[in-house]
Amino acid sequence: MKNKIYQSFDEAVADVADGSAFMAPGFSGVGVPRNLLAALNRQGAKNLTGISNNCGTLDEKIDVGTLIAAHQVKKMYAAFTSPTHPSQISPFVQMYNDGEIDAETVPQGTLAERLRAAASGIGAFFTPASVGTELAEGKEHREINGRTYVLEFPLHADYAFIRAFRADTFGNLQFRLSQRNFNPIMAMAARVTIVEVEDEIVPVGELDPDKIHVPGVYVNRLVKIPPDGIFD
Amino acid sequence: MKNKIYQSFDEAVADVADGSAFMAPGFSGVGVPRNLLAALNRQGAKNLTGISNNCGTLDEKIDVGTLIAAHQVKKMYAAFTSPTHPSQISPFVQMYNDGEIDAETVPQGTLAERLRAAASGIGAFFTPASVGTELAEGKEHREINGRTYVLEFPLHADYAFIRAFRADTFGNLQFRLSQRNFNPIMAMAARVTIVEVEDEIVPVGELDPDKIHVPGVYVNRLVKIPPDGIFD
Amino acid sequence: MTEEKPKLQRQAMCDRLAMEFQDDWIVNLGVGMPTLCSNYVDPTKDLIFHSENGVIGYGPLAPAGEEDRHLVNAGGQNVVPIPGMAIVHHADSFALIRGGMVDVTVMGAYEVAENGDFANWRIPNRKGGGIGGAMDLAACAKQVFIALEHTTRDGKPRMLKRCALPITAPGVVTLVATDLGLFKVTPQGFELREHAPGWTPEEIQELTEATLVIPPDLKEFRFRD
Amino acid sequence: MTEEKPKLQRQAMCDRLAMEFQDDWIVNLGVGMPTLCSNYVDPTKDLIFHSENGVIGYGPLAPAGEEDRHLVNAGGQNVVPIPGMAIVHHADSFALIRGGMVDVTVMGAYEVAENGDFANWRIPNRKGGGIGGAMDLAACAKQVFIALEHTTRDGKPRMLKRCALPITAPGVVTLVATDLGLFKVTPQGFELREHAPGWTPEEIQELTEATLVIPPDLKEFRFRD
Repeated sequence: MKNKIYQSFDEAVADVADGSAFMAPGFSGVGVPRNLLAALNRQGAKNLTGISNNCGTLDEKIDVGTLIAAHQVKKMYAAFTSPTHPSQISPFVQMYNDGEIDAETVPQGTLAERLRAAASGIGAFFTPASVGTELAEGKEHREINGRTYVLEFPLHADYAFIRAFRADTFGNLQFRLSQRNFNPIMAMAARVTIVEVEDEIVPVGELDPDKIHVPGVYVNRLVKIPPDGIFD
Repeated sequence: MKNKIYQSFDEAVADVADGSAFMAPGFSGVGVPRNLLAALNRQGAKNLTGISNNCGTLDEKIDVGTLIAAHQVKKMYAAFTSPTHPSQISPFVQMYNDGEIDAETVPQGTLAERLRAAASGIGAFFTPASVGTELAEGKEHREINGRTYVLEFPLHADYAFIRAFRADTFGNLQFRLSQRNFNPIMAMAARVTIVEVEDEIVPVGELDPDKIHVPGVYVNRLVKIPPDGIFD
Repeated sequence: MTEEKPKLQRQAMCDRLAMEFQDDWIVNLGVGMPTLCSNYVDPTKDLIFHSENGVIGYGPLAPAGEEDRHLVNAGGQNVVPIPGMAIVHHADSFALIRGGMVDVTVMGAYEVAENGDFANWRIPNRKGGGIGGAMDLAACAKQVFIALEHTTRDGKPRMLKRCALPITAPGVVTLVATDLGLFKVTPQGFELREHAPGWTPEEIQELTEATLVIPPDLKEFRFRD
Repeated sequence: MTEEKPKLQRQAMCDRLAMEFQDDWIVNLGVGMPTLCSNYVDPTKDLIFHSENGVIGYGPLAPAGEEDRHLVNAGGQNVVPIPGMAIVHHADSFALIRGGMVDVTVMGAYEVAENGDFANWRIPNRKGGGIGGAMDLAACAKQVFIALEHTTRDGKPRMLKRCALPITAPGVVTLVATDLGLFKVTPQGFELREHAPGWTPEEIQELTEATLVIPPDLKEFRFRD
């Protein structure tokens, strides 16, 4: 069996090239691969395209916003491309308003489905979300059985950075509660999937095959989070 | 909490009307809801539309073929509409050749994805499977990023008959190994989902929320299989 | 002046919407004010709270000190699990939403229009927007309830003939609670079902751009028992 | 007559295809003859066997008496779990297939053509077909290997210029093992890479409709050690 275990986050992200596209999961701060994003920040790759639910928060925690603030990202695909409160001016918002970064606003369910389509070899799909709104302008519309849909396309990426609760050495993954969020579909959609593991990396065979959220075939690299790196 | 537990299979399928569409999972005889199909056979509903991987086997076991042999089904959607061995003449094959039943041959992955689309509110999707073959004739084709796809539409049904390993009283379901197959996507796609449970129906709260294959919100009726009804 | 008359509190507005929830409904509560709906509990009804992040059947907010850092609702608040809770991933969570399983979504808004349009994601003169899951929910939930202040801070109406801001979904709103009353969206426009205590239909109309339908059976706003 | 000369056994044909599997490949074996590929084990290579019904990483056939009735491969044979096995549902299983994760699928066929087409799902003059997951696999696996008898029972060639039967996928076959040898599909057509012992290229050509490319480095068929 190929060894997927890396000793450090830095080693695990060392090959991320300038211009790569990456996926970063997390929802309301839970399930964010903060250690891998910190390593990517140290690594310094530039002109990245990011796919994430939001574009970073205002707290001090490391997230996709850390990479944006460091000018490593040229474009974001996200469900939140402006703050939920107008008073919040994140580095992303500032840079977006100044034209220093590009962004596409994607409804959250469409974002999830575009990732799932990428993972699933689906060329495109018709969704009812956003019909009749500004976000559907210019997109192909179709009426199917009396309902109007817009056509949406998959979102692929070179890398997915994943935060799992538990893994086995083959890369089978388990998540805890709402930590799951975008993690499984991003892990399945990206070309290279790199995982930081909170609790344990157990020997292959110890996870019940009926209780695996991401099959190990989708996982390329695993790093155990040290005790001081486990925070949401 | 609404009581979802029915005391008999007959009671659980009593309201299936003539002309209904139903989904019946199972793959190679595993995960087939044999008790519910037997009850539907006794119940006698006619002019049914069936969605299933195959159209019945030649063995004596109850499956969708039992309903077909009893002339309860007018149309099948299936990945196998002829036997894998030409010598096998099932009731379906005989009736199909005689024009007594209609059928649409659907590649298995397209079948699964059409069910998943029905469950997911997707209006249609482009898949690469079947391109260049007879089964793609007459379908809309499109080239996306240099690859050719055909457009496929969701498959809805009134009822899904499901075989689960374990459930809680709210209807959260767990499956064992390859019993899972089409069961979860059919359970999520049909309007009314009726489940036969092999092992146990445990009190709500006893299943780990991270280890549920079908959330109970999708499940309408549960019947515990008596000891003599558990066979694959 | 009308401005000095007491208006309805946010909790009362959300209580009132929550009274419309029916037994066994799957309910999705938007970030902010709508989460107050979960504070109204009718013991005769079982509700299933769904959150976009894949939590199906969560319970009340977690008491301080008892938070599970892995369990949050759509607003990022720690909630407690209740028996029967199930977790799915984001694609499956929106499969449930688009699949039409959500009976009602309650959202805040900047504006709502008499044709059932509403706007809650984009502020003018600002690039981008905070759409989150609102478009999926608005387009696919069986009903959309809106909770919003009747006017902006500087007194401009939010209950409009047509939305001025980019909308979240067209023609989907069925019920609106403001701090001045409860409004049903009908083919004839906003019907004032219940008015805040001390407020006449004429006073409410004065703060509303759309023309209100005032039914003969207009009632006073219903508070929790 | 050529008919009397010994041809290759099915196990030898499948062994030969299995020798081409590379370390860490995800392998999908079709029903029937291709399942014999799993009898060839190269201890220097880790293979992951995937089955359409959502089993990722299954092991050998279960010994009699040790079958788990809930664990079958695509052919309905009871297999044993191996460490690291994971189960997914049918939609996720085909997501994996269409997503391009399968490195090779090995299938049986009625016919295979020099342009990489093959036919394995529909018999003429019979309504319907037994397509199963073959079209998804054929269209999306990185490579398609075919194992088939070189001729029909009445001696008609199966290695054709163009398929006569309805095809399963166009232009996807990369390698073919028959009971007369091993053939690579190239832009120039079928290249005979290895011939069965005792069979000359001319004899094989005689039983082949397509014109074979005979390379200078033609070898004798390689059997397992």
